[in-house]
Amino acid sequence: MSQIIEKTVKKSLATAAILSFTAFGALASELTVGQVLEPPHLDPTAGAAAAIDEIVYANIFEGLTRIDQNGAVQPSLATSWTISDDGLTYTFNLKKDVIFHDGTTFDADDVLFTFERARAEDSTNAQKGIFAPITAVEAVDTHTVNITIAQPQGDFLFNIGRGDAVVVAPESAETNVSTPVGTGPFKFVKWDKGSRVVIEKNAAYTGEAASIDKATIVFISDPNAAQNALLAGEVDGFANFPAPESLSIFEADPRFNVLRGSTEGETILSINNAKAPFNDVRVRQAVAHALHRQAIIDGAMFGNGTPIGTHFAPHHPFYEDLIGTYPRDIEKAKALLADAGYPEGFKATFKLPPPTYSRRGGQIIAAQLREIGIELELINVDWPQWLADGVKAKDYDFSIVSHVEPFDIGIYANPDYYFQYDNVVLQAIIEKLNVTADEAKREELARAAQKIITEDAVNGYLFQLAKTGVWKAELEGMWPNSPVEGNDLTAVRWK
Amino acid sequence: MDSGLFARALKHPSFRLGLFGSAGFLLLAIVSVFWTPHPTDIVDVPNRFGEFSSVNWLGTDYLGRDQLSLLMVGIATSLKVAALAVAIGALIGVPLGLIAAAQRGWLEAFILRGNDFIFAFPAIISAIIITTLFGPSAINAMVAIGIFNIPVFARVARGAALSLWTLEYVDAAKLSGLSNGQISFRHILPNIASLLIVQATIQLSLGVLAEAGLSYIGLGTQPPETSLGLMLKEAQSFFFGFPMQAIIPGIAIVLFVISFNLLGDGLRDTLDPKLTKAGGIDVAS
Amino acid sequence: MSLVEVKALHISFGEREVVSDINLSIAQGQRVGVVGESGSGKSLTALSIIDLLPEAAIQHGEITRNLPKGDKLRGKHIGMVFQEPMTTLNPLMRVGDQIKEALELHLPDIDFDSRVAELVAEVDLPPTTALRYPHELSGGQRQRIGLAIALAGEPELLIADEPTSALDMITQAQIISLIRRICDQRKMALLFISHDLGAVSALCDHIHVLEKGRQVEHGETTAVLKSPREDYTKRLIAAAKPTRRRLTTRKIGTPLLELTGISKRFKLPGPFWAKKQYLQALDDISLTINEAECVGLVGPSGCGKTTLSRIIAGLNKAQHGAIRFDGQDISQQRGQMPKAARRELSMVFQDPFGSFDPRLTMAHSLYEPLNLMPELGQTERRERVEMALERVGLSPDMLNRHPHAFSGGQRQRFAIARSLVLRPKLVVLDEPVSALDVSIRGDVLELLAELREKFGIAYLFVSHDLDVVRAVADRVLVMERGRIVEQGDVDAVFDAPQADITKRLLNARLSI
Amino acid sequence: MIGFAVTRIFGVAVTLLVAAAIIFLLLDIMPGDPARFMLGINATEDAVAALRTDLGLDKPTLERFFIWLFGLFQGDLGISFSQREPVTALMLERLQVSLPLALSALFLSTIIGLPIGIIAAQNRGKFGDTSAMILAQIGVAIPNFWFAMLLVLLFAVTWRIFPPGGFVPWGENPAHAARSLVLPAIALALPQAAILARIMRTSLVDIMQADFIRTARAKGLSLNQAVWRHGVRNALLPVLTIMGLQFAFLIAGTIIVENVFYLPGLGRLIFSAISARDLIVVRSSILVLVALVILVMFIVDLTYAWVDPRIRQGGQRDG
Repeated sequence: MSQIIEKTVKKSLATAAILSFTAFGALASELTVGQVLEPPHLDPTAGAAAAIDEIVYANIFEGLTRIDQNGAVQPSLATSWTISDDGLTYTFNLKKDVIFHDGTTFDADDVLFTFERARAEDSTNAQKGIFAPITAVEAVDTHTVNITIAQPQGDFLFNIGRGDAVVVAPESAETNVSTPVGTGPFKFVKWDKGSRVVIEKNAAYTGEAASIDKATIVFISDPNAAQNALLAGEVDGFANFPAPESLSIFEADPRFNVLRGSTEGETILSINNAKAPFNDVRVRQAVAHALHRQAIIDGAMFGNGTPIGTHFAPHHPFYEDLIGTYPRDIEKAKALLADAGYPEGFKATFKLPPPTYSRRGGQIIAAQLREIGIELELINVDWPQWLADGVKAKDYDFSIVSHVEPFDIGIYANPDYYFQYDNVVLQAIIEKLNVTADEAKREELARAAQKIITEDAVNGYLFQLAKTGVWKAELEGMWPNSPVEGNDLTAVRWK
Repeated sequence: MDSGLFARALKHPSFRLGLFGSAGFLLLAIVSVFWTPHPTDIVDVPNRFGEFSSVNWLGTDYLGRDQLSLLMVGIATSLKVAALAVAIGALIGVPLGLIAAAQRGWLEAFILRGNDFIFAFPAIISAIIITTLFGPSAINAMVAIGIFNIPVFARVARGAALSLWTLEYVDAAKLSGLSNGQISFRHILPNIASLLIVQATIQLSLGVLAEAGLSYIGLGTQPPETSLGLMLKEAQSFFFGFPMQAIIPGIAIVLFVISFNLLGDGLRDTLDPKLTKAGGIDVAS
Repeated sequence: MSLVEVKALHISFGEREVVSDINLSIAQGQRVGVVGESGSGKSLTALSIIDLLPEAAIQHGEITRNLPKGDKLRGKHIGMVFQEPMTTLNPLMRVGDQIKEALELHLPDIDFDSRVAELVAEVDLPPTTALRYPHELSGGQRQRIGLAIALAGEPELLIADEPTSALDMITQAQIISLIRRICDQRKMALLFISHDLGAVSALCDHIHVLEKGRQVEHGETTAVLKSPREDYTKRLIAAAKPTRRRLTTRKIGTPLLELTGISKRFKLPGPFWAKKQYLQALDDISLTINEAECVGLVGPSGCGKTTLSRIIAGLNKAQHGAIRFDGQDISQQRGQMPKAARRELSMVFQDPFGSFDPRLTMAHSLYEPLNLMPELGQTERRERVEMALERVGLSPDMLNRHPHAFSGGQRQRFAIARSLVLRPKLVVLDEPVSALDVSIRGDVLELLAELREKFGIAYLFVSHDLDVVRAVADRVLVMERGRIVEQGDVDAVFDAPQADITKRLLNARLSI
Repeated sequence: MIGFAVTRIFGVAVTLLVAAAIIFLLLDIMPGDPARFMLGINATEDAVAALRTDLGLDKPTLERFFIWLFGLFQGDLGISFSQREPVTALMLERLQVSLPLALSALFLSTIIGLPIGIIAAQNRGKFGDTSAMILAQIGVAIPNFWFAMLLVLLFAVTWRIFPPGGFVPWGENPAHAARSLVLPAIALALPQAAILARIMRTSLVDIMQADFIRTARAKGLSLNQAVWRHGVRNALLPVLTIMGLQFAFLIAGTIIVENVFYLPGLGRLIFSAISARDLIVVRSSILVLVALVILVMFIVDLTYAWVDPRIRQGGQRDG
């Protein structure tokens, strides 16, 4: 195995040496980035697709706050802010002399417009929940804005730093779908549908300027094509390389640099808690005992991913390590199943959305659950189908989904969510968590919530989705992690 | 097929080669239903990408499953999809062709227009439509390919039947009071059967290719089932590290298709060339 | 000195020798005929002379051509006309251009267009023909174009390989006289190949008789015809002569079949919005066939005789008119012919090879008509079939074999037997002997006459061959362009023809 | 000829109308909701409802069908659900890739396949024929995506002669655009060329037995002259029918090959639209593909009639 890789590498090295001058060097201030999915449009305030944020967030659009590499809230269009003592009113001081890419100036009116638009009855913002607590948005002067929320909220500043809350101008809001106009360090140049988006450095940017002049985001969905494009020198890197199985090749190749980081994606074996036999906690626990996380991570993701024991990102300070709760134990799992009245096991459906972690992981999990007598019928679905079956109709038994929202344990408090997990104790904890601003208190509550859902084995907790970037070795400044959906290119530069 | 044709075809070297190959693939497929060297539904991640060995003759895949066993099951799936697609095409297309030739008039015109209409929907487009409606699966790929086979068989059957309807033994049968349906069944169908068999072998090999193409773009066979096309698709991204993963199913597809093509070529060459032409046999190649 | 001299010619395909030891010579301006049945090797002999043998053929022997050296042999010195007028011309090219192509090869310095016009005129075609495509021409016209192409290089020798066999009588006669005239005018030698002794003797001074690849006999035409030495030649001559009429003792009875005002037209293809064009195949036909009567039906090709016979047999439907059979109205404007009538009426077809399903045994085919008589038991069925076989002189043990095991003559006997299984009152005979080799035609005609004598079956005998009709029919109907133009007692009509077409048909006969 | 063409055009129009109806109605029962997909897993029900109204999805099926149909006649196919842009513009953009790709593949396969078939037929049974036909046999049997991948490995990854994929619009850099299509066109064309070579050879071998070839040779033409002047044109007739059908295969092939070379073609538009349940785009794109196939068959029919006087005048082609 390693021999083959070595050979391939040697061969590629030889060609690289001959052709390197054509591949890079001359256009050092330009960058071509591969991206797996093409966004449907480019307005982050009107769609949930992560692909939109991956292009425009922090590059073209900015919000009042921004989330940095480590997931911390940083000033952005708001240079500073104060929170009233009751925790209900946020006063933001806006950055001065900022102009939108189309030349219009940025001021408090734009912030008002942005928030009113997102809160409106007919708003099509995918994260309307961010704006739901807001009761009023007022301009104090041209560069000061007050936002009032109904109850104190711990993660409000984080939330308004996300792509869904970026500031747009009334002049360009309607056309942002095709020609996004923001305040960021890059300007939109063009979008060749199906092929690529081109952005260039915004010379008028007042913050820390981008170091590359022009970036092209090329859409390559086929993992094999992605690999070829990198090897052929056609793209300079992938922030999220789609083929974990190929990473070892790129790691062995000195022309490339593999960045392994973490995302906010808790990858879980979701279980329909309201449906028999899964409404029995013993059945869910049996499932948990049957899972072999490392085999799934190795088999599906080729070792990329961190095992998790609960629905929480392991890099988060509030993370509670519960991996040991359900060690792999086939006998115990069988006993639990027998207790629950299924000594022979049962049959169930397993709906798998398109990502690799799901399709490959599904096969492995099916083999693991077969060991305790649960026969799974694998049904491959695409996302709309999954949303219709899972979220709308709750017509599924098992599924595998990576939940990429940061700090999203709150979904367990919603009995209508597709897990259909209904636990009043947890709901109370989450409610409290939502209105608590004190960090220590919040940590305590978050850890308690984690313990509850793990004890109840609501879902099978598998692993934290890794962010695996592959970049040319000459590049630096890329984000290794994805604390929010986005792909900030500001700091990327050629060495 | 009458034994005479078969015996004559056996003298054809490419037919013998094709027969040998297709019989081999068929055998592997049938055996796989009852027995494979290793089970294909286990996952043994630590043992993945195994080299050729005495335990796993063709090594193991990315989940540690035995490649030879997967190949056998894959051949069976590919063959099943292609064969059932041929069956769909033949069972609907041949009667349509026979009816068109027997009834002529508006019914024939209608069937011919219908044929042209289906031809306008390449299998991949039918597959896209069917998949969006019912989700991707080997069965839906089979139906899509089968739909495209309908006009192929209808055309061949009609073309050959038309030339037979001008023959005098058909008139004699009419004089004996046989209905058009009885004539089609007793006199026309047996006489075009060998032609249809030739067409079936050609469609079969095309079906294997079509299944591979559909599986490649995700409209065909879905894991945990496997087919030659799916194996090839899944192996693509391992190509740099483990080229054998892709080479084995690739070669299997090529040999599979060549075997059935040679079989069909040999039979066609042996058949009366005039009948062959009347059937417009190349329509589908 | 002869133009072409063939000495000890042998042609074989692999191990199989198909032409053995043929010798012939053609002198300047001489017209030589080669006669023989299918498979006698006559065409291969001709092809070897023009050097066009298939690649797989191995040729031994000597062919001396006393023709200018170095120049192109084919087209320039030897022209050739082939049998199938439907396929010998390139369907995608105007016929004038196909003539011109030959001119460009052999006479590059002349004015092609005017020469094409001259050649078209020489073969008696109107000048506009040159602009037409082959499919727009009739068989005879195409054969004339083929002749014009062969003549374009002004050859010294014309080889005509069965040029008239696929044509009707009248056209055949015209082509033969055209060839004769052109040969005379051009002082051109002719090698004429045919299975038809009549056609050969009408044209040639010298004939060679071939059988199964061997030369049986040759000599001056008149001498060979007058005093043939070999049995085979004698048989050929006998068969080519008009068949002797058999006397019948059967009384002709009351009307069995009556047709009144039968019309049928076919729609011609065309764009759907255009006015529909029709071909009137049958135009107001009325006729009667009596019990035990043999009625002949003759006419040039395309006159509608086949359509008429198929309507009578119930295979096609007429659009207008009435048919009464055995006192019953069986007009089929609505629905199928009643089964009762179908039992009384059967048909024998022209092609003995096409009239049996190659996949079924003879038994299967012979039992098939009994489908119309479901009331019969198994024994009765077998009796009927065996009796029918006996009547045509075949034995029941032949029933288990497939059609390919039998010769053309035997198959035609089977076909007749099949028509007798139902014990019909009327049998439609559609060219029952045309596809048979001349040597066995007599036997089949004899059989038909015998059956009529014994069982009083009425026949509608359709044929293009007036001599055959005269030999078997009591009464004759002459058709032209969908109408019956003349009818009456067969001798009266043929001895004193009234209609123009009857006269032309009679004149076109090529008897020896 | 004109009569022939008008009859066919009428047929084409009816076929297209039926195709439009079938495509629309079939896809209307497709499960999944574009609005829900666009808003994602955490969307609130009222946001989904608002978007549905916004997209016109709450109107009855037939009403939407007729809106779409009348739009078709005016060249206005509506606004994409997910991309919020006119569908017509979206498709025209994609056709810039798909159409040149399919056509150049058709062209390539013709200029490669036909001469090989002709030469093989002329040298029947000889070494050249046998080796050409063995190659053709393999060419027919190779899945085109697999072949495409091998091409990428050789010409893009190893030798870096052509890009491994991607596309630059024609307007920006025509040479670069053309270069991007070279490998995909070859990947599509070679298997088809193998098919064409086989058919051309069979057809010409048949035609070489025809009586009129013998007539032409008796006229004085050499075998080669007879083949080229009379044989090839006649042998092309059945090949023409196949080429028409091949276009359907090429369309199918472009959809597959677009994935290998990440080309912004119609096929990928369809897939991305399906995965967003952007039905209005899916329908229109499928209809355009079907219309292309029908159009090519129509052109083949016309060419057939142009070459063959029997059809030109008869108005009907049998079979």
